[in-house]
Amino acid sequence: MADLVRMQAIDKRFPGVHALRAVHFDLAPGEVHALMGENGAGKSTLMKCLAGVYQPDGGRIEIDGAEVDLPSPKAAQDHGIGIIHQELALMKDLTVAQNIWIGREPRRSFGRLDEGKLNADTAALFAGMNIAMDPTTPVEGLTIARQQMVEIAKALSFRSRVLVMDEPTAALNDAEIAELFTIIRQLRAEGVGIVYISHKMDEIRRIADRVTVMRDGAYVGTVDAAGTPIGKIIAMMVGRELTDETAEIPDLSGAETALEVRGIRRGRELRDISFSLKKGEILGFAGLMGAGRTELARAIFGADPRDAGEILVHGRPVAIQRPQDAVRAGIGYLSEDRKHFGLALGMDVRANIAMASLSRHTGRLGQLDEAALAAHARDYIATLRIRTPSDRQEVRLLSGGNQQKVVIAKWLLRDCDILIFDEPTRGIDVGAKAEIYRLLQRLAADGKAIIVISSELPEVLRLSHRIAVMCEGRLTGFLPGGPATTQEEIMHLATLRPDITSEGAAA
Amino acid sequence: MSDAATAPKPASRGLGAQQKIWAFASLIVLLVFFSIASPNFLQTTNILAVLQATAVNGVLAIAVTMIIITGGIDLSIGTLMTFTAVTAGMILTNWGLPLPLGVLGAIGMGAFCGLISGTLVTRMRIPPFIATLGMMLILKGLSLVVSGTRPIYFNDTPGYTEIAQGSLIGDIFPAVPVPNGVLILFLVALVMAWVLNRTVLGRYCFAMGSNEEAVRLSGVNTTRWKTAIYALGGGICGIAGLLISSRLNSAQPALGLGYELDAIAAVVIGGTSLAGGRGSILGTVIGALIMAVLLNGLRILSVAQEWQTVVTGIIIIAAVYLDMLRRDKSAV
Amino acid sequence: MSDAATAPKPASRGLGAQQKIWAFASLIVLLVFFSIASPNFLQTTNILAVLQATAVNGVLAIAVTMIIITGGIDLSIGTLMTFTAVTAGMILTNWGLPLPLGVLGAIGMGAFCGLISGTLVTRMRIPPFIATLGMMLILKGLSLVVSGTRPIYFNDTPGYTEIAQGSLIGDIFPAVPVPNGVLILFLVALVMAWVLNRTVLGRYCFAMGSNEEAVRLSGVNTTRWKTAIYALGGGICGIAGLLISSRLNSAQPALGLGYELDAIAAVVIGGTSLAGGRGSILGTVIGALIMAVLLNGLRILSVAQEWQTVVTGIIIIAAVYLDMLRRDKSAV
Amino acid sequence: QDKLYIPLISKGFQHQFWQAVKTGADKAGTELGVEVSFEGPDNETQVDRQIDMLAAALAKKPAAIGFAALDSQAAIPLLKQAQENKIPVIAFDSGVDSDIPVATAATDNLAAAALAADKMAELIGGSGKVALVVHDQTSRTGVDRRDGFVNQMREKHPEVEIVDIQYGAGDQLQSTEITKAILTANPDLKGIFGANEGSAIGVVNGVTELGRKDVVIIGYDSGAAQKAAIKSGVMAGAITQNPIGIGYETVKAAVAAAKGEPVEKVIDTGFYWFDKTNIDSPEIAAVLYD
Ligand SMILES: Nc1ncnc2c1ncn2[C@@H]1O[C@H](COP(=O)(O)OP(=O)(O)OP(=O)(O)O)[C@@H](O)[C@H]1O
Ligand SMILES: Nc1ncnc2c1ncn2[C@@H]1O[C@H](COP(=O)(O)OP(=O)(O)OP(=O)(O)O)[C@@H](O)[C@H]1O
Ligand SMILES: O[C@@H]1[C@H](O)[C@H](O)CO[C@H]1O
Ligand SMILES: [Mg+2]
Ligand SMILES: [Mg+2]
Repeated sequence: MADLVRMQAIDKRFPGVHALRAVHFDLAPGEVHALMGENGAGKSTLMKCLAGVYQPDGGRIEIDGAEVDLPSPKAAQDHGIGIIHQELALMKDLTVAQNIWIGREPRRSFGRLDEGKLNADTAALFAGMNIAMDPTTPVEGLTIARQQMVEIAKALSFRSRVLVMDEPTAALNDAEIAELFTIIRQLRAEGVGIVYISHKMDEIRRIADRVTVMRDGAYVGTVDAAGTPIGKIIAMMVGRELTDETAEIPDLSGAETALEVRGIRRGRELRDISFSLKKGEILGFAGLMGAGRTELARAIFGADPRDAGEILVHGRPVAIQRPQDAVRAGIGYLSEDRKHFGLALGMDVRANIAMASLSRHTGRLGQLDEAALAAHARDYIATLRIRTPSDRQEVRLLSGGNQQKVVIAKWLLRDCDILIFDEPTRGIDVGAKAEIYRLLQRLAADGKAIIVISSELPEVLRLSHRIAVMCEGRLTGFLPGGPATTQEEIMHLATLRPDITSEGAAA
Repeated sequence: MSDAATAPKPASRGLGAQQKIWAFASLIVLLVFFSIASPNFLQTTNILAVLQATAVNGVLAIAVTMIIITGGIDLSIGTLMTFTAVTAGMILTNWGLPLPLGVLGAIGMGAFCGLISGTLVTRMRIPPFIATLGMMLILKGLSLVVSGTRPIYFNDTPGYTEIAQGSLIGDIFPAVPVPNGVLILFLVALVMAWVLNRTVLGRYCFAMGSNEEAVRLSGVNTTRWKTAIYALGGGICGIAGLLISSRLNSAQPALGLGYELDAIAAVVIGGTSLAGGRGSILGTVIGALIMAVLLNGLRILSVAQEWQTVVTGIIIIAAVYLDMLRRDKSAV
Repeated sequence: MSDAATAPKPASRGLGAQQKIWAFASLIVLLVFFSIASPNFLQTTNILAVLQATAVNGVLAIAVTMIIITGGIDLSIGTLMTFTAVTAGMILTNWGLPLPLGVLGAIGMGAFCGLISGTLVTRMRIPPFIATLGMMLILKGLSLVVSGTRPIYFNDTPGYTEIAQGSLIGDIFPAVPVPNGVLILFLVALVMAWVLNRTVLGRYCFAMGSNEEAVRLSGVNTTRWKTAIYALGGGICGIAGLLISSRLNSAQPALGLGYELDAIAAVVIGGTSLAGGRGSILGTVIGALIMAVLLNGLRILSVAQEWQTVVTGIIIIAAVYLDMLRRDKSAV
Repeated sequence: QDKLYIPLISKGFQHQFWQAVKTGADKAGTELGVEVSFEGPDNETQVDRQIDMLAAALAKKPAAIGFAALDSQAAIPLLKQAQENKIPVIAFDSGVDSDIPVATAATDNLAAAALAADKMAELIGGSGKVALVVHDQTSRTGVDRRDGFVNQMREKHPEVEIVDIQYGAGDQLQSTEITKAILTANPDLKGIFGANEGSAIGVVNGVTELGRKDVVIIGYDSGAAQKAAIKSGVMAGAITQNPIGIGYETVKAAVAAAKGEPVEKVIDTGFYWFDKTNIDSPEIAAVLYD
């Protein structure tokens, strides 16, 4: 049987970057083919060539054995190729349903829209995916995770024969991932060919049939997913073996308190949250989507207003109204949405790394110490292995994972005492992830107080000295970090909704 | 139609609705204030004069509303209006052709020039501000060239002044001699509100204003649609050209510059965002009414002209500020 | 300073540099064309006249360049220029205070009005287009109010005309009597280029234009910085006000409207993006020169006024198109 | 409360010329005990804005109305409305092509510009190149002054060549740059006519900035700068209208018409040539403004 898709010797150059060097890739009907590689390996670029977004500089693309030309996304769609892009591409002012059917909305005569059918079709689509979402909600108000679900629904709605998923689960929690996998298996059974890109190694075992690995824009090899040890795949990706270390939990009984949060409240999103954080401690925040962890972080950081609540840094109350107050008090916040809240995409790597620290490199007349900024940028490019041609490259031209590293570098340079990392490894490859874990541990060892919000339970367990769990805007409990705690314990607290009796007692 | 009734409203309109109410509140405040301040304000003739004064700016503002919702701008609407008026003048007065051809010619020329602006913006990727700034100058010059720098009068086309000044409604109900110009404004508003909220074209306006790249990646030919939207805007400028020249019984070739800012101000007062992605025709009409009421009221109160300018500036800012106040602080 | 010499150029300028070269190419083409077309074009006096004609628009364009780089706009620059000129007139002529106070007063008033615009934009979250459109009207009215709708002459302050018309350079090198107005333009350009490329204020301009929320979440007081940028722009408008009133030996209260579009056109021709995040002062100066050369050349060739307008429109579009052509297709 | 109310809708507002008209109107208002208001669009292209102003003025139920039409035909429906409501209309500054106005107080711009042409020919010695800097390409006053000057030259002074006519919107700065360009292109130019105050000042500035002393400048209207230029000899002379008189006579006629008294159909407010020699004479000084 002919391959559904066959990409041969695909070449693609960008100014200053040879992103793809003679890459091969093929996809059979009814298989899930994982595409793996470090950040910047060229996975997204390869798939954009298949989706008609980029035109390859060399090589050929065959569909059902016939060579095709894909000059536009539309052309790719016409060949039955659908893609979920790594970066969300939604229209925030439109509703969920309007987003899903953009360009294909049900019409009546004179170009009139059939809004009723549009919403009904969407409701049906969501029902099939087991998602509870109102088709008429504006996308603007949705969290990233829910936006990701909309993207997935949109891709499914095409009923494509080839479905490319570029890190679809980066923003999803375990339950949602399980839901997605059910859908993928169903599609596979229907004969759809699925390209699956992810940095989560465990997912490969669970869903992939074959794995193709890329490194530095080149094809490394294709292996059978079931028969190949994960360690081997990782070695193919990074070109070396990685050793996995687990967290050692330091004794913090004598450490002084760095951050204390008392009674933070805002509407229904944050309900009376108090906790404290010691110097040298890594406090993990676990919870389901919508639990309010991001909201809490933003409220502490002064990015959003609070209804009530006190924040003490090193025992002294600080009035945090705006982010600059927080930063002045020594708190840094790395947002979960780097594109909107973390980066000035049109500026270069150096400027982005320096963004939070300019005041420290400014002379009497306001002139900047460029030499120092350049030196810092090059340091972090080296230590975090940011894949970029130079510190002058515009950040928007970096791969997603490398962009994330730039944001991390920004906060490392600022050198805050208290750091809040919201999904710090979202979109980051295994090698880099391990580096970031080590980095966080080193920072903690240096006496920084760290909060890590993560939707990946293994990550929370692996990193945290202590775990806080939230559910629906409440802090439902703390668990010790390390191997003693299980995922089930966390899930129990994460779903611990206030029961009728306690509500009644409070009243 | 049952589905229209059962279908939940699109979000873009949901938001728009609130904004409209706020602009509407500003309008009511102004109306009440002027009615109390001057007994002359609330006369039928004056109300009709205000409506008549709204017509041209209102139609222009509607033309640019759609374009602004796509995230663009059109600075050429004022001089394009003039150019279409001159076109009608050429067709009717200089060539002596019948009235309907003049009407079609003005609208067609407007659409054609809009098509050029649209092409500059989409295919040649010139930022809308610059493409239409250039068109503004080109059309200003061409109006003078074509007309020989002289007004063209429509004395030989007696029906021409009826376009804006006659009153079909008044013919039927003599008590409310609403001029046709006002009728046309409301018709254009109705049709365009329908286009914006119920048709594919309208949907793409909002979508492109929200995230054009995402729309393109969804396989929509954004180039073609956006060009069409500029052409449609141009066609509506043609209607404004007919209105103003009918009102003045002449195509005044030097007029037009500055009208674009008034129209854009009306659009923004009406709650449409210059960043694109949200807006409404009803809001725009209310915005245009606010500006006309304000100017008329200040004149009726005999406020000194230099102070009229100051007050207008303050009210424009205040109206938009009111709108901001009620918006969610975190909304961008 | 060694670090300035060794530091590689920031990317915003890296891109900017190329753009400048393109705008520069357009300028050269125009210069060559007019030199061939008219033997009178390339005389020292005419070159000085062109430079002199660039001064006011150039300074205004520099004022708004920074603001545009933050992603904003300032439509009030023209009438603010007038208001600062009137302020200088009040101080010097009506109150009879010494020249330096007039200069400081004009610049201070400019900065103060810019501060108000900035506050409207930042603290009151009014879109810059509307906030400064309102300010444009308010300042236009206030200029008339304050001056009593009459020009204020500087006959009692003999040094005043020297500000723009004298020639410090000519005093030293009589062969090149470059007027002070031109000197001031280049000084303002130099200082502002330094501010934009070498200081923290400039860095925040680009950063806020690129992603303001990200800058805010980096702990930067964006409200304060942005307000400061509008105030700085206003102060530079004050310099423009001094230049124009020195050249006319009077503050003309009715002038100013329309100057903002010329200035913005110069900025965009010079390669600064209205979307914010990229731009350069050198580009702006070249843009202003292009416009002055173009107008001067067309006038010397006695091109009919209406065609001058058409040609200006075409050149504005063409200059920006050239710039687009070389840009990466995928760039936004 | 019973004071008669008389609005004047003019062609402009910010120009000193119009401010002088306003001064005359206010003066008459005070003397005759009537309430006067004065309003006009920003520039002379805004025909429809003027119509809106006229509409608002009519809504105030005035006793009579003064009107300087930007385009006389465009205003006819509203003028008819005034007639129906028995509101007398006095045309000022330029006429209205209609018999509705009961009186017209205006300057004959064609004749005035022809006088400027005669003076120019005389001052340059009957032959040579001259140019015009005009304030507006389309407005009645701009067109009349241009045509009056050009036609008179053609008919009476064929030796004088008009090499260039450019338009500077009455903006001093623009007119300055235009003048410099004209002089650059025509180094042997003998004279320039500036067709209104702003244009004339621009011409003076341009000639001064180029350091030329040999160019004959003829201006139009007055104003402090123009008067100074004439006194210092930079400007040879200028035509002035009688703006204060126009304003005064308009209000006076309006009051009379409102009271049903007879008014003269045509009130010629005249125009005058003034130069160094007569600028301080009482007749001239009375029609000049600062
Ligand atoms: N438009 C572009 N211009 C310049 N360089 C680009 C462009 N797009 C991608 N690149 C570069 O090409 C390389 C491959 O990027 P790509 O996005 O394909 O990586 P990826 O494998 O998807 O990484 P990640 O896992 O981080 O998403 C990177 O070095 C990136 O910086
Ligand atoms: N089903 C939903 N529909 C609409 N809005 C929701 C929904 N779930 C959550 N939200 C919004 O998101 C807010 C907090 O969600 P958020 O996802 O930021 O929390 P989180 O715990 O940080 O989760 P995440 O894992 O996504 O970071 C909620 O208070 C609510 O406003
Ligand atoms: O003379 C005046 C003024 O100069 C004005 O600029 C135009 O109208 C004329 O009548
Ligand atoms: Mg990728
Ligand atoms: Mg979150």
